[in-house]
Amino acid sequence: MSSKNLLNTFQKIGDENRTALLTYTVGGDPNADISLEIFKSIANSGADIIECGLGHGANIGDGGAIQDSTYRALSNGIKTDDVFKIIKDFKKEFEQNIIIMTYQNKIMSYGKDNFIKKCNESSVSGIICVDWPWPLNLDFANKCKASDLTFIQLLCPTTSDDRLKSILSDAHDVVYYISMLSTTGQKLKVGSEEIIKKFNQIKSISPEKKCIIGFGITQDTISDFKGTDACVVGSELCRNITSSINDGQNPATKIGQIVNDLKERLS
Amino acid sequence: MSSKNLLNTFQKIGDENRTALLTYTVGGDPNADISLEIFKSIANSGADIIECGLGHGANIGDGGAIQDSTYRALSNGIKTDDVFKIIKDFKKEFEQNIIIMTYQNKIMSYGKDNFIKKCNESSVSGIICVDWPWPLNLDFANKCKASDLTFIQLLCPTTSDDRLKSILSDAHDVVYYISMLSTTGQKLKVGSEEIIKKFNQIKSISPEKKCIIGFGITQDTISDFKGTDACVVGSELCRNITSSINDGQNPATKIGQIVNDLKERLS
Amino acid sequence: MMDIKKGVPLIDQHDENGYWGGVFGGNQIAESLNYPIEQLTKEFEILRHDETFIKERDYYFKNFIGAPTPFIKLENLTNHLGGAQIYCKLVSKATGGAHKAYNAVVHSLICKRLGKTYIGGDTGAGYAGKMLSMAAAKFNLKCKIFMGAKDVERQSINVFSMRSYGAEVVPVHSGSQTLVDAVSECMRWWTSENESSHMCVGSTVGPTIFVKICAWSTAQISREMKQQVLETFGEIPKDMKLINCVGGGSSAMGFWNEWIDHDNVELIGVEAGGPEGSNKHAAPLSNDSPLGVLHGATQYVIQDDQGEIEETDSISAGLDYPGVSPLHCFLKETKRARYTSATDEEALEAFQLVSKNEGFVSPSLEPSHAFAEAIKIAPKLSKDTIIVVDSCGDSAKDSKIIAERLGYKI
Amino acid sequence: MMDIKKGVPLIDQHDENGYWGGVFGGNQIAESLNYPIEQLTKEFEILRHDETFIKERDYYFKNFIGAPTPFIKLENLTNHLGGAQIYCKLVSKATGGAHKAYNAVVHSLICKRLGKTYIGGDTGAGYAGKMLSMAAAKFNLKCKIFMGAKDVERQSINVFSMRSYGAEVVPVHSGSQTLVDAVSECMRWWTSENESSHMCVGSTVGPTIFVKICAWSTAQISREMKQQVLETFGEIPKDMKLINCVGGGSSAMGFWNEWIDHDNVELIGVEAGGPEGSNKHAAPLSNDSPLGVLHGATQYVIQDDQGEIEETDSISAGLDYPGVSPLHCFLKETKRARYTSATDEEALEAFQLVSKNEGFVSPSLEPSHAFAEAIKIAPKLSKDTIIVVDSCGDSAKDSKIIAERLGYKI
Ligand SMILES: Cc1ncc(COP(=O)(O)O)c(C=O)c1O
Ligand SMILES: Cc1ncc(COP(=O)(O)O)c(C=O)c1O
Repeated sequence: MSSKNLLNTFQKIGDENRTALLTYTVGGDPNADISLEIFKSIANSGADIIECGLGHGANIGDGGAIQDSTYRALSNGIKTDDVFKIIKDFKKEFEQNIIIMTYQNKIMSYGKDNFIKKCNESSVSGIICVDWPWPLNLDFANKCKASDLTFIQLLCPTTSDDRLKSILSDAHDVVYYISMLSTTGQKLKVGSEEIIKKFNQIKSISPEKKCIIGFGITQDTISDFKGTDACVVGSELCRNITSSINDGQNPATKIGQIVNDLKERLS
Repeated sequence: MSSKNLLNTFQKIGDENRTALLTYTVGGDPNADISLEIFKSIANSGADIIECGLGHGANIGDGGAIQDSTYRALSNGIKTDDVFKIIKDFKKEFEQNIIIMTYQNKIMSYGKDNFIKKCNESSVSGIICVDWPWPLNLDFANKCKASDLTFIQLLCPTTSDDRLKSILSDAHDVVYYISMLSTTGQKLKVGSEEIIKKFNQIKSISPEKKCIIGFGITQDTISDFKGTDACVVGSELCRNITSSINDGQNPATKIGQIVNDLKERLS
Repeated sequence: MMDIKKGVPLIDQHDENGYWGGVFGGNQIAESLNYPIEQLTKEFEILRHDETFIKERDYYFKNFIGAPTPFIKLENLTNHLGGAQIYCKLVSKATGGAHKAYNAVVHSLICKRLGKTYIGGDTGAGYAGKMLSMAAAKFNLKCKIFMGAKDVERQSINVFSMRSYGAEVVPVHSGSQTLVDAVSECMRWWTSENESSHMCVGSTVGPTIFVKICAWSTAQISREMKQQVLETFGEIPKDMKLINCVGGGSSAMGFWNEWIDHDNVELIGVEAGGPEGSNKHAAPLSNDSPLGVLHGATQYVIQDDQGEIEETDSISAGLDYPGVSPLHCFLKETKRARYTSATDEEALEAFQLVSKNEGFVSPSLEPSHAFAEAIKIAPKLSKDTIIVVDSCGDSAKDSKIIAERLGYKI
Repeated sequence: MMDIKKGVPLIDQHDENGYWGGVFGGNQIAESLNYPIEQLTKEFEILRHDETFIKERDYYFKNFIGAPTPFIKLENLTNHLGGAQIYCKLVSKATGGAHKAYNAVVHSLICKRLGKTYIGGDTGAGYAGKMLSMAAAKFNLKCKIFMGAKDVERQSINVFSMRSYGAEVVPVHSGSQTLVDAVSECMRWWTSENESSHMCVGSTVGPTIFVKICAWSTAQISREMKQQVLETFGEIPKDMKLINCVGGGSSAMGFWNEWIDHDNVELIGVEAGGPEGSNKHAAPLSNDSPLGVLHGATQYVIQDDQGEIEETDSISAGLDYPGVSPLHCFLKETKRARYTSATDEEALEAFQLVSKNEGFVSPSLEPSHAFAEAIKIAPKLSKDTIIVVDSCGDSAKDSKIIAERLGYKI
């Protein structure tokens, strides 16, 4: 699963005039088996690309919903290797690209090189690291590139024009636009026009790069983003995993239904 | 009951080669009726002179036993006039001299002249005021004298020789020697020889004045004071009033027995 | 007519028997206390003119108590109220959190000079006791603190401090179980123990010498403030009002001492009005209570027709005292100061207004009474009027009480 | 080899990416925080060289916080221990009762300069939060404080203060419910609100600029102390040891700042060793914890093999933090300071010994750790050695905890 492959996927979706649907759930939530089942259900329900959270307890970017998922996975003893194993098992049966979303300390404590190696072994396509901003991440990003992994740079509404250009010039094939100033899982507090405006700015600078839009997107708002490259839904899924567990139901079923619905709304 | 009369009493006892026995209980403790009964019982049991406390809640000279008596009387609504009435009723039947022991604020709030007048009407012989030291008390003492009331000056172990002489020179016929530095009702913490030494000093300066010794004297120690002019037992009686009440018994009976015993031990 | 003499320290304006105006104060004590009081009186007269002693005092005031405490303008409160300019003397910054530290240090130093090894004192809010135990620990004195059982309960944070400084805290269960009973019990203790022990009265009450020592000690407040006023305004403002709460009156005396001779400086004392609608005010001056003798001194005192001290009730333990300093009686009678009161509710509101507007000032419930008066009068006054409030205590000790009353969950 | 440069402020010895020694610190933050951090970094560079700003800072340090705090000799403790001379910088006398006031004032002033009306901050012991709400009330800022739910419980007196200053206190229920979670939550809040709001990090932790501002603010402690040392000894003592507790490390940095270049001054940091026998030390430096990224900065941090922060346990909420300032990591690595730890029990014993011997010093549990180290080493040292302990917090906030542990009835 080379970085080439991730770009290809995006390009194929672009060629189909579709907006890629990405999901975010936490790897190992609530445990390895069900988490794998959830990923499968997501894949079967039509998600194009799957973000898999490698959660960190002392994260500073997650809202309540994703924190709950993270704490659930961690307190059930999920380790970094477990998450890689889930991904590996998933990839045995499914084509969808996997992007790991994590925090720097998870990578550091695993060892940077080791982490990249393991990503390769598990057929991971890309890495998002929330607390490793440009340009501090360049060394690691280069290492990723050398190992055929896409390191996905983050952009946000207050990224200055200069910075935007520099980041884009250093970025790999795919970038991620954080739709608003917030942690994950908050209500979308800016209008979608504004988000799309910034998306267009990014595209005008780097037309060849694919841009994922994330943060605050739910069943209610996803249709606004038709026509962009890709968008992610995360907290809404995590919230539903929590409620399914609380109701004694299999979260995979519910998540599958929601992803189906998201897919429909986006097409 | 003129001040003459108090001196006469002392002189008569002196002539009999006896040490006068004085008692102290709080007027109105626990109520007017029983208090009167107690005074009668004391008189019947052979006390020579009776000190009647006109208690004050914010006193600064009483130990726990007398404080209890005071609070009991006060919380049962005993007023200054009630105490005068008890004394008056007592004097209708008994010869024993009554000395009021009180605090300055009781006298001030009653009105000084009024207080003296009432003492006269109730046949009180003398006044001890704990917190009205010489020479601040001289005006009032003179008023007492003019009304034939003995104002009893207090002396104590740390009264300097000069002060002792001055006080004695201003004193009426009777003075009171506080045996030790303490509030009422503490254990005698100085040897009786020491007390008697000071008593003798007082007598050598003013042989004509009668000197009451008080504070810390109980059934156990009273016999040490044979040969002095007079001694007072207070807290031990108050303590027994409390215990009798707690045991549901008539305190007058118990107090009578103790006074009997004290009388015996002193003779 | 009673008169204040100019140019003579107020504490020295008593007659040979210790009475200010011939009436207030004195030494109405048991004979057993006559000697130690005479001894203390003599010693203090020597020490207050002894340069070494003054240096020592100043050393501890500066290095331990942290003098001078700040003098600051309360801009937000001034703007909020519109009217007089409101300033604050932040005495609560004195080590331990209140003005009681000055008296405690001086008494401890005296105790050592007297060659005594034990010191005892009364406390209401617990500040006097906290500071005394604090100083006692420093000066290697054994220490005993008498405190009404009700106050032990409601001012437990200060009790904690006393215990941690190694003092013995004696809860007093008699009477109303508040300050008045604590003082009585402390005096009883001293009556027995005065040969080896020294007594510190926690406010400007008690026999004359205690009134004098205490006022002499807290006078540090106005001594340093006068300089700060001059630094701030370049001169003494034409129209200045000094507002202070009055329990026993030590804080107010210290705050006013240097200003007595300045007739353009109005002195306003605020007593505890107690709960709204209750009659148990702890406000003998503003309610014209009769003269009486309490704790050895003649003063206005809240009492019934039998001369029995009446129970008072105040949200602020430090003001919950039925008597008041002879010095304040004298200032009232000579009309040099005016006295008023604030209710529990007004004090609580003042606490909130001041806290929310002026973070650094966090008055305990006692000075909140003074702020209540400032808040009442400031809006009606001109911008040229300077109000200075003595914030003489820190609110930490009252956190439980205030939180309960205001429904904060803590 | 990492080296400290002489003549350059420690806070400026980082590289262009914000790393001290090329390793510690940095800005490992979400992209959403990049802009406000750049803005803050620029603004602070201007302000720290702006005379008006410095004057304003000094005005508030002096008149509100009450600088300078006393520098005193602990005669009794010195005599009791026999050995080194023990001195104490009584920082607990800063308004509010701890060194956290300096950082809070500076951040509030910066917040106003940035034109922001809202300020938020984290707190552990509650002092950082108390001081920030205090300053916010003064400077008319809305204020939100994040505090672990466990700390809200155990430091309720400080919570009371925050509420009374009008701050919103947000209990954080995630993770260990202590400081580490409060900081995380505060950073999350700021991520969302940084356009209108300013964030104050309560210690020398977080992204580089916060480390710098905080250390720059608490540096007041050593600036004024250097003068006091010179006044006291006439020169800088040949053999001086400065002992300070280290949680995040803001107090120690402030206490040491002016002394970094004086090689004859030994710097000793004391971390929280936790309950005797427990492994939950909050002592990343003295226990050689691995490097990690926490709250945006690279530092030694207590973590498991998965990079998950491990729960710590300390009787002192203020030291109960799994990470530590990049500055202290740098000082450790360059061997300029040495780090050790004291257990809960040792801290409690130190608290008692200091309180009973030296009333005026009433250290909270955090500085009690520093005193524990002083007590350990002083007896073995010569009379020519000067130990100075920073008593950076007042015990009032800990009364409940200490009383329970020592069995005082309060
Ligand atoms: C802070 C504070 N203010 C005022 C008082 C009242 O005492 P005084 O009137 O003597 O200042 C007290 C007494 O405890 C107190 O603690
Ligand atoms: C009194 C006190 N000391 C020390 C600390 C620890 O923080 P730092 O190491 O940043 O000084 C705290 C933190 O709350 C504190 O309140």
